[in-house]
Amino acid sequence: MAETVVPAGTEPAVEEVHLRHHFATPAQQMDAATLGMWTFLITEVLFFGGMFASYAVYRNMYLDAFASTSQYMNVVLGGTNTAVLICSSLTMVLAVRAAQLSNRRHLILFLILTMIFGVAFLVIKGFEYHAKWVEGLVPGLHWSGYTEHPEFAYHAQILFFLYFCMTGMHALHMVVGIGLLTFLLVQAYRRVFNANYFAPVEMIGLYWHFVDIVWIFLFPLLYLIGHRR
Amino acid sequence: MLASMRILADLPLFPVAASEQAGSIDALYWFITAISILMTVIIFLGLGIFAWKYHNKRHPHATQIEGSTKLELTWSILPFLIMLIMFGWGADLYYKAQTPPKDAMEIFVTGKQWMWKIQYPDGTREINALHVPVGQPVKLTMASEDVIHSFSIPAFRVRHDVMPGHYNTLWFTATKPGHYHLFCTEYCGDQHAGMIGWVDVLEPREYANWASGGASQGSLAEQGQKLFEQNGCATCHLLDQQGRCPILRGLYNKPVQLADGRTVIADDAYIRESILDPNAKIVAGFQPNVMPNFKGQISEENVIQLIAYIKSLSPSTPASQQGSQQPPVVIAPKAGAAAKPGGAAQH
Amino acid sequence: MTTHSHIPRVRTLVLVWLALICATGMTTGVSYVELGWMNIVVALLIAVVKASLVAWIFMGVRYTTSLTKLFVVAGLLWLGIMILLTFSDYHTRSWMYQPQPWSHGPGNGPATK
Amino acid sequence: MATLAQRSPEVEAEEVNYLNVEHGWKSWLLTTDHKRIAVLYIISITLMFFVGGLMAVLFRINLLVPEGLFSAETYNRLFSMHGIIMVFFFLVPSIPATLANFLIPIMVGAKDLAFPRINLLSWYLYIAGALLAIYAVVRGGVDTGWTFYAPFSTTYSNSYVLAAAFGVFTAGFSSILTGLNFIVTVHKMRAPGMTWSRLPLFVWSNYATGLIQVLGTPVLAITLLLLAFERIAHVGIFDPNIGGDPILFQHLFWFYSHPAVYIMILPGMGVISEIVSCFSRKRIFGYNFVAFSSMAIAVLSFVVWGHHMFITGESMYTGLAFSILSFMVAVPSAIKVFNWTATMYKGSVSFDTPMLYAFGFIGLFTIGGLTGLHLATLGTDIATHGTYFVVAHFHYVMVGGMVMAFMGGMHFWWPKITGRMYPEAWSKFAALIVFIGFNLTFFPQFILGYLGMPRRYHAYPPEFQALNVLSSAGASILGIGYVIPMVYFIWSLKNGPRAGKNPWGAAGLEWQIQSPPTTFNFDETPVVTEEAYNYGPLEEIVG
Ligand code: HEA
Ligand code: HEA
Ligand code: HEC
Ligand code: CUA
Ligand SMILES: [Cu+2]
Repeated sequence: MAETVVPAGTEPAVEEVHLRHHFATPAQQMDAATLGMWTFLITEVLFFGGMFASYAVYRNMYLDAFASTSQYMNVVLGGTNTAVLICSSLTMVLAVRAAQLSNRRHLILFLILTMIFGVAFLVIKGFEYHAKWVEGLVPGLHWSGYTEHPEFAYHAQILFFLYFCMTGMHALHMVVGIGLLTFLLVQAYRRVFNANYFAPVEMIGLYWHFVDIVWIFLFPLLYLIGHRR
Repeated sequence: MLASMRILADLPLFPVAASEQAGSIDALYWFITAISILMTVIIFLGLGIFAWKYHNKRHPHATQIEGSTKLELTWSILPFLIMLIMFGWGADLYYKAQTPPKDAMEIFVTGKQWMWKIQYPDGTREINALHVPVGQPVKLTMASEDVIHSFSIPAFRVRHDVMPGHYNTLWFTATKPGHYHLFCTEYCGDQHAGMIGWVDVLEPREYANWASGGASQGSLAEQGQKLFEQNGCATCHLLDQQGRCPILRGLYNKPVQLADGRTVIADDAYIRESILDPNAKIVAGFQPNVMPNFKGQISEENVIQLIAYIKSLSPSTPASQQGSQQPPVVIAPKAGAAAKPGGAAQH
Repeated sequence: MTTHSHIPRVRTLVLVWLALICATGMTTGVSYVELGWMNIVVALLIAVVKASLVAWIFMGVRYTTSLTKLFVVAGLLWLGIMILLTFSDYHTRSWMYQPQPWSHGPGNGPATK
Repeated sequence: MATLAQRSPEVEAEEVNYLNVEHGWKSWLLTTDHKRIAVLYIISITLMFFVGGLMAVLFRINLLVPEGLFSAETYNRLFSMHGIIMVFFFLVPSIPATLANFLIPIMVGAKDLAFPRINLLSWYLYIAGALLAIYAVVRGGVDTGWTFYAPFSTTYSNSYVLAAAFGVFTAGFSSILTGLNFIVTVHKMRAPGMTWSRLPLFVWSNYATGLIQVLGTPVLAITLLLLAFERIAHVGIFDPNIGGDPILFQHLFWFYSHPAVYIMILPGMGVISEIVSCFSRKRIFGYNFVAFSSMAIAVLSFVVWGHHMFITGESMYTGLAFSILSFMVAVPSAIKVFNWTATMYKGSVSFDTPMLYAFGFIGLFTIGGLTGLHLATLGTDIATHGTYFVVAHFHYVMVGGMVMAFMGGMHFWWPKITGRMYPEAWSKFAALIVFIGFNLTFFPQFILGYLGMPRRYHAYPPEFQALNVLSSAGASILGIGYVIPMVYFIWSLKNGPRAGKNPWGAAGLEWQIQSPPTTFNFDETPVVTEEAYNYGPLEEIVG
């Protein structure tokens, strides 16, 4: 496959501006940033991992109660949100590509599109949360006792809590991500990025995709499994 | 000076061993300690000898040495083999600690901030005091009303956490009559240090005497029967003619078919759950939400009484085939004593 | 260390995007089919494929150094360790209490038969 | 040391270094120089150590009499805050955030850590966490023990659990960032020629520590978050009353906190490798094995956490697995102990203060580690869990091990950090006091523990008094042993003789630059051409 490769370091004048004093070369700086970002993502994997482990334990402990909770999940909204996030991932990676090609207009366009998708996701999530609130399915704050399946009243509470905890943490990451994108947008507007310097776009892109991956697991686990029963 | 000498002479350095467990755990403890001392001596000797012999006064010029794979392998594999012995030995004791003999007499313990409540099959109750006969395996079934506690008798070298929401068990066979400490060893709040008591190990005859003294309220099962009637369990579970509720006769220790297709054994934990969270496991052929939830209304102690009663509704099976179940529960106050002669005869 | 960054082709990216959307539809569709315990397996398998696609192409793991790949694998491995060992407790807890066909030792709970 | 004579104070007094290059509090609080951040950390963790130590002194006073001198409430808050402060605000950052922060860039031949601003951020997070913890103390403290076990911490405790938990949470992120920085620095910032097999063992061990920090700490963060939710809203996740499982909390907690005990020992092991080799004037015996054992510890540390839960009701089969895995993690520690000892063989040993601490470390860590085997053995853990035996075990490894290593490292690199020597006689005296005080404090606790005295008791049966008095007496000696170095270290800042580049005649990049170093450490990037610990040509290969 033909891969376009742009060697960094062809235009030294630009580089020096962004080379921090303690690095020898821009390549070293870029490598360090990439490795640092991936290391950070590993911590994120384990952070969410704690919740996934709790989820796995309780799901296995209370299978039926679990099945009952997924009947309250809105598969349409959840599915739409999955698609929205996947689209945002596409626009994000296109934004990175635009930055790599020094295409400022495309960069700005795709950043804005990514943010729009991100916001759309949050809005849809907001509607879902609202529906849960109305139905009294928010443990600890507004819990109406799970009257339709009183036999699961206790255990469903735990599982709904995990739902809110996991999607809430995910949403929080989205909010942070949108903040970071705003920062990128400003920088892009100021013509900071070009083919020689686009590390921030790439790093924040990694973060954004990671958040997408989390959702890719949340969607089937919370919405799909057992929702028919 | 003299006073401090006296204190030192009185210093207890090693706990009494008053149970069968204590002996075997001590043996392992000394084994590990001996290995530890040996290894410590080797390391210290090595350090000392090298420090002296190769002190820069005596040995001003160091010889540079790369290392030695053979040595490295020796001192990683050899210690590991020794540790494997510790593991195997320890695993054996651990397994035994978790498998009480079938003829163990059963006593019930409820931990609560900050006291231990003890219930005997004959209905006697005590707080922060446990009486057991010499030579008889005793199994404790333990529950907690609130937080995690841990039931510990150092002289017996037994200990197990008491988790809220579970039954935990431990067992021992006391070997030495005496008066021993009973501690809570899992931090449980302000008076954690006050959650202590005494274990009295009595000769079988004394124990029989002691046992015949108490129990004015009837046996555990009888107390359970009262509760069974007071809480309205009987209306459903014994008198119900419409088949809305399962009949509890002969339930204990039998497999139960659940509505979700699983089969469970109706042991203590299952019955406890059936009372405190009836919807957790629905018996096949019955409806959820019929049986009221008794959480918060029935204490762990009462649950123990109810279980004893439900047990007593089962015809006793021959001893060889019973699990932890034991006949005395069904019968009258002297039940606890009835089990003893057999136990004592072993010694 | 490599001193260049890989620029993916738009077509590749769009194809991956299409695959992801299709997979989302598929996993939703499959969830309406009764497969018993297989439902969760299928759902997770699809999720793993989707996540791998995102990581491999969008995040560019494919084009990175083997060190980065090692780190990614390590992160997942550790997640696996946590879930597996935790589960080993929950899964085997009942073994002591419910006598197994292969065990004749005295259980902590009642014996069968 | 002989090399002391080579220094030329008049010249060095004029030299610009990282300390005098800028002045004013702003130049410190906004610095991104890893060395200045290390100094900030030294000051802050020392403060926290004394706060935690003061609490230990207070509750040791309480334990002088069987009934206890304070109320149960006070006692419980004292030991909980002692554990929390000592673990999360002293020992976890102790060597990594101070010595390693200072030395790793220099040792690998770099100008700074990979992410200097993140390094500063990590200090601020630490301070924020510490302030939260102090706030909890000031408001009345927390009484859950450092382990925060549910459901006590979520439902029953009416102390300042949330403030303390968020403090730990915040400090956790500081620890993650430190670890992340180390990992990237070691991978990407090594000078030309500084191959992995030439890295000083101190770098190896801190790299391994970094892995644990990065892989483990996030789980602590989420666990504390779940705990906080449970406490605030009673959602039931750890509440047995509605089907939550308190044991799950323990799984999640120990998934971090067991590896964390190796965060609290690996950097110390690195320090000891440096010191032993320097004062034996000899390359370390079996470099590869020592380096590799750090990595083995880091990896295996993640699969043994269940040994804290043997008698909680954890499955017996899991207990078996965790037990054997615990023995496996002990093997790499054994390798290290043997190699340090073997390093002295045919060396040329001298007994400067750092070496005294190294001796203390090896001896006390061995004892602490071996008693860890009593605990890892299933049968004997039944008899020792929850007693002072455990307390003695972990103080032997944490105080006898890591704090000794920290002290040793501070003495070893003090000349590099400050450019001054500390007073030799006083420092040897203090080391001796620490050693005696330590053993007097904690050895009796092994005996107490097997006698059955439970930990976290504010009052105890009278027959335990004698041993407790011994232990309290030891603690006061130990306290003095820690105060003396404080005094002479501060004294030496102004009055200590100038140290020169390399007072110990040690090998290693950090000894080839001036003391204190300049802001960018090296005038030009060094090119490394030799192995670590090159104290002379190789003369012998054993075996
Ligand atoms: C720095 C911290 C540190 C370190 C390094 C260790 C090291 C070890 N620890 Fe420790 N531990 C703690 C800190 C630490 N621990 C803390 C804080 C607690 C209590 C937490 C709480 O509840 O509050 C605890 C509790 C604890 C328990 C739980 C006890 C209980 O609550 O019931 C166990 C059980 O297995 C254990 C085991 C071990 C083992 C096997 C090692 C091993 O890594 C040790 C390995 C070292 C050696 C073995 C010595 C050197 C080897 C040789 C000289 C070779 C020769 C050996 C042979 C031939 C056998 N520890
Ligand atoms: C990580 C490090 C660490 C360190 C360094 C220490 C240091 C010490 N610890 Fe700590 N300890 C823990 C970690 C640590 N501890 C943990 C994790 C627990 C478990 C908590 C729990 O159960 O939740 C514990 C519990 C614990 C207990 C058990 C409490 C109980 O269970 O009831 C005891 C009892 O003796 C104790 C004693 C000491 C002593 C005497 C020191 C000494 O080494 C301290 C020496 C320092 C000083 C003495 C301070 C310096 C001197 C001064 C400030 C001058 C004195 C000034 C005046 C008196 C005015 N500790
Ligand atoms: C209003 C009716 C009702 C009352 C009162 C009631 N139960 Fe039940 N109980 C049921 C029904 C219906 C079931 C079967 C459904 C289920 O498993 O929850 C049941 C099941 C049980 C089981 C499990 C039986 C089996 O075959 O596995 C036990 C044990 C039990 N109850 C004990 C009690 C006790 C003890 C009390 C009193 C404290 C009590 N019940 C009060 C209706 C009742
Ligand atoms: Cu109950 Cu401690
Ligand atoms: Cu551990």
